[in-house]
Amino acid sequence: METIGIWIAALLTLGIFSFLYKDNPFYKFCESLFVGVSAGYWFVTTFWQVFMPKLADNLVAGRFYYIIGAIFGVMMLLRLIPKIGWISRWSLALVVGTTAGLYFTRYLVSNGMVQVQYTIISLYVKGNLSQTIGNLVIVIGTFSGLIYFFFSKEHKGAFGGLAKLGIWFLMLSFGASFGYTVMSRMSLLIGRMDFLLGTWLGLIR
Amino acid sequence: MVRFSFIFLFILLLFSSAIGQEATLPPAPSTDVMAKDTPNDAGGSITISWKKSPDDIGTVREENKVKGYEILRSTEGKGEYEVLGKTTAGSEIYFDTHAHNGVPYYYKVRALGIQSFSESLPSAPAKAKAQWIDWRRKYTFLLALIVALSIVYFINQAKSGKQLFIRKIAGLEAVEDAVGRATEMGRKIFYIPGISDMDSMQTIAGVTILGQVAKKTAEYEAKLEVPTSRSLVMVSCRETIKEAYSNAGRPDLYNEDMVYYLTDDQFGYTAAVDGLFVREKPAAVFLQGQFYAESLILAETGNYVGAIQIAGTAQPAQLPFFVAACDYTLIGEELFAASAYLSRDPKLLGSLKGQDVGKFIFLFFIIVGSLFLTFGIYDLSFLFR
Amino acid sequence: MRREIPLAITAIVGFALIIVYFIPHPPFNASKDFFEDLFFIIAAFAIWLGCLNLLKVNADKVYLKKKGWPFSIVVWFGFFLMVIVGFWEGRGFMNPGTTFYYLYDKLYYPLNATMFSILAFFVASASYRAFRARNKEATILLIAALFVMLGRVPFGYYLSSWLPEGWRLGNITDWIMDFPQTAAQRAIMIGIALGIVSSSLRVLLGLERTFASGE
Amino acid sequence: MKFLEKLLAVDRRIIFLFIAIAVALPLFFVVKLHIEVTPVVRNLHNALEALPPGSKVLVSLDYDPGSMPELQPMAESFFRYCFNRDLKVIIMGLWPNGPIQANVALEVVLKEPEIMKKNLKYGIDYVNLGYTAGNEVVIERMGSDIPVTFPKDYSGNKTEDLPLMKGVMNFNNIDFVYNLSAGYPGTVEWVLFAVDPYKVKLGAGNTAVQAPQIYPYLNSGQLVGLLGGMKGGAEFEIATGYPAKAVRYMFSQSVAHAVICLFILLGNFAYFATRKKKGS
Repeated sequence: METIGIWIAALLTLGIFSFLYKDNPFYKFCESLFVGVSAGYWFVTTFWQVFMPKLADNLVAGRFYYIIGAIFGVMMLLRLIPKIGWISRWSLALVVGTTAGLYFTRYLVSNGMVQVQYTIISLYVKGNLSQTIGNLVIVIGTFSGLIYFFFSKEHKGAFGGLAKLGIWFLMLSFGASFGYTVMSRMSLLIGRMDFLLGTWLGLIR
Repeated sequence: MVRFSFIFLFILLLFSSAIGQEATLPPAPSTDVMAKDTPNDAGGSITISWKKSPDDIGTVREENKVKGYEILRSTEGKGEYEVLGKTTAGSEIYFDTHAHNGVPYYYKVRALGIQSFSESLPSAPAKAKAQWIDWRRKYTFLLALIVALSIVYFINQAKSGKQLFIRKIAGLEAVEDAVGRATEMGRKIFYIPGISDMDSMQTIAGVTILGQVAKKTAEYEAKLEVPTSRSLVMVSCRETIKEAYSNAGRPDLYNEDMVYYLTDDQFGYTAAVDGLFVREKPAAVFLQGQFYAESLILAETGNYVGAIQIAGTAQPAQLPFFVAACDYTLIGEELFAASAYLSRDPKLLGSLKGQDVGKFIFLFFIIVGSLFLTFGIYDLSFLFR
Repeated sequence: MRREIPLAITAIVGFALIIVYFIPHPPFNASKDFFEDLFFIIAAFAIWLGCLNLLKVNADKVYLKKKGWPFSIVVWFGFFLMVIVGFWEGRGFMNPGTTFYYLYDKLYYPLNATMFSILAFFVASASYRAFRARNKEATILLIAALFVMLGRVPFGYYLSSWLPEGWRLGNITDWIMDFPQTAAQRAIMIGIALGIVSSSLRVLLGLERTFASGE
Repeated sequence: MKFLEKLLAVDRRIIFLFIAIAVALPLFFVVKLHIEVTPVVRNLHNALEALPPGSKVLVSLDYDPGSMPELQPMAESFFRYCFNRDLKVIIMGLWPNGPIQANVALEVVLKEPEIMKKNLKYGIDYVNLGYTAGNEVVIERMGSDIPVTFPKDYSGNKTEDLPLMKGVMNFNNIDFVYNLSAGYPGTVEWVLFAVDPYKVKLGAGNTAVQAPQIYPYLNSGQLVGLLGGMKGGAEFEIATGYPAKAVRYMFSQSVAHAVICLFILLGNFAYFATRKKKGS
């Protein structure tokens, strides 16, 4: 059973890779299978790990107000019927409202205020040159980067110079992201190669 | 009498030697156990604090060291105590999260040794209660209020027809060149609004920018094509282009087939667009909206066929690939600013201005706060805690 | 009505959650827990909606004999294979050793992982054919990228081990990541935070209503 | 310069072939490489070392098989470390696949002879609470009540009946949170919804794509340490003294990076050389 499974997995892997040569029916087959299998997987997982414990168990335990959740949920599904699909917007509204309400304060605090709090730092650290330079870079980088995203003033003169500095900082960070993304993609490929050459063909230990 | 004192001494000696060899003496108890309502919460919680056992401070012999603390609770000062929970050595605080509001509770802290333990004196009683205002968050409230009010204020200003200034955005200047070049070469222009649906702010911004690009293609009589990966995006793009063409006085040039739906699937869509690029060799490619991993594949192919590429997204992870492979890139918020700049939509303009107020506050405190701290004047960072 | 009720729901839920952040007292804190529970359940239904929609689209394809319709049958097959086995297995459906786990390990995992690993190939071809130091900005980007790519692997250590400790590729990469990179990311984060604050506000005030209209 | 122009126009499938070889070939060799532990990984390791045995560690696995090569070695090395140090492990996932990935990792780690000796028991030494839909709202909810957020564990046992979960009400009863993340929801959400409001101690392992965006949280101290990508995983394996999968893959990773760098340099050289010629 295990051997058959490994062969299936290997063939599917090669099927996806075949796209690199050319789009072909074998790839299309693997892709469609992927779409179906992952949808099925999500369907089953949400059933056993959300519906049963969160909805069914609560109703069985006599907390009947949870029926409201079911009602809103079913309203969501009504989108499939075009005529009364509009009613799904009620449940969508609840989802949108929850995220908007939570995001409003959380992003302001964690991505805004807390980051500013830690950017208010001393520009001179006694006896520690590298930390001094580091702190200076942090403050100037954050400041000039924000200047670049300030839209109420034309980028001219000293302000324009700061914005220019800001864009250089941004580019440096994009370069870093670039390097890290390459790293990620290569790791994934290593994983697949290890499977094909090791687990499947047994060429490497 | 003398004999008795000898026996007494003997017993004492026995004891002390036992202590020296076995070290089973319990650790010294912790002191000053205090309990009070946990502030700024919805009730149901009491904060218990204490001073560490002397055997939990500094270098104590491993055998005598405190291994942790157990917190005990009772509803009567002298009654039965139940164990609430355990915390690690070195801690001086514990939150009882199982308290009922309004019930007085007494607490004891038990310092745990290897085999034995010692208990502190009970605390004074404390009751949990709910507070109306979380005072720790007063500055957050203030800032949220300022930003929110300025957004609302500027939206109203824009609505009442006041001209709000927005700086020039570099990539947008290139739109005209790109469209002109496409007309000269007689090749197509492809506009890709990303793979997300209309619920994404980035897609909406992308579609807004499409309206302006379409105005230019109408003026120059260039050929525009928009493959989409969502049916809803297709509908919106059609409406946007139709409107742009009739505004430019060329409704005759508009044709529904300029916008078409390919597939919802990420890589399926990418493969299809890839094929279009290679076959049609467009003169210009616009990539504006929310992009994921496909950004790289699209930008690479567009570059390979020699198109001028103008990209824009607020996905930080995809920006590097756009910057490296495209001629112009709208970075992050520039995408939203561009759509506000082009559409002059009051709610977009107003929000952008309101956000600038927030940015101004942050910029001000970063510089002033850091300078104050450098010269040892005052630490302003508490304002953002 | 069709428009007002959803907008009202959004506003009530959203503002309640903002208020409870500042006012922890009942009844606000209870409203938070309740809305969050509702959110879980609706979120699960939303996932089901996506699945059912997928089935519908593919059924249409088969029914209308659209181009590539046999592949839609494959989608259906994959879906029901997982669903039938998953329901059959019961609550412990994902424990190692079950049939569902076998399908996960032999179908879902290789497909998913390979799908993303093909990007490695495209990174390679893009780095050769598309990533150009066409201007100052792109040049800075590419130089930083080269440093990080080499500095983050042991290879960078061997390339620069002749340099004094603290000035090697790895150290330079650490410095780039810790300071200029962090500073720029912070600027981006603060910008995004304000963007989210303003779009949330627009949604709650009913100014942004794309979600409540259309279709 | 004709040659360079031709070189630039090479079919991309040839480049594909190059990268396949660059990744595959090094896998055949076992090379002992020098792997330096960077400060961000060292910090995470130190924070974990400071936890006394018996501490409760919450591990949230927020990824799916797509990121397995990067994050799975991190999951394995983390579990191995916790069990060796007698830390109690509570597993959960914000992604439906997370808890399964945990089981996959546990299957590997629990079979190792040193761990076998400890005779670990489910429910006492580790639990798997499974997945709950709701993304960051799940974290938010855990701040007030973990048993309500996860009423049943992965196999359907009541959470409250598990000995390890006795007295675990919310984040106050958790000593450390470790998050393995491949995107949304993930480390950013843990910082926003657990660290800031509930002062949780958080360490994370991320895919390399994510890592740069996480650095500001390190500098601000919202995050104690970070493993970035497979290299971060390898460093953690070195730091804990158990070199495993990630270390083994490092040679391949090195060669792949070198090839990409060469491609960028070569591509730019050819591009500018041909352009200069056209210009003159």
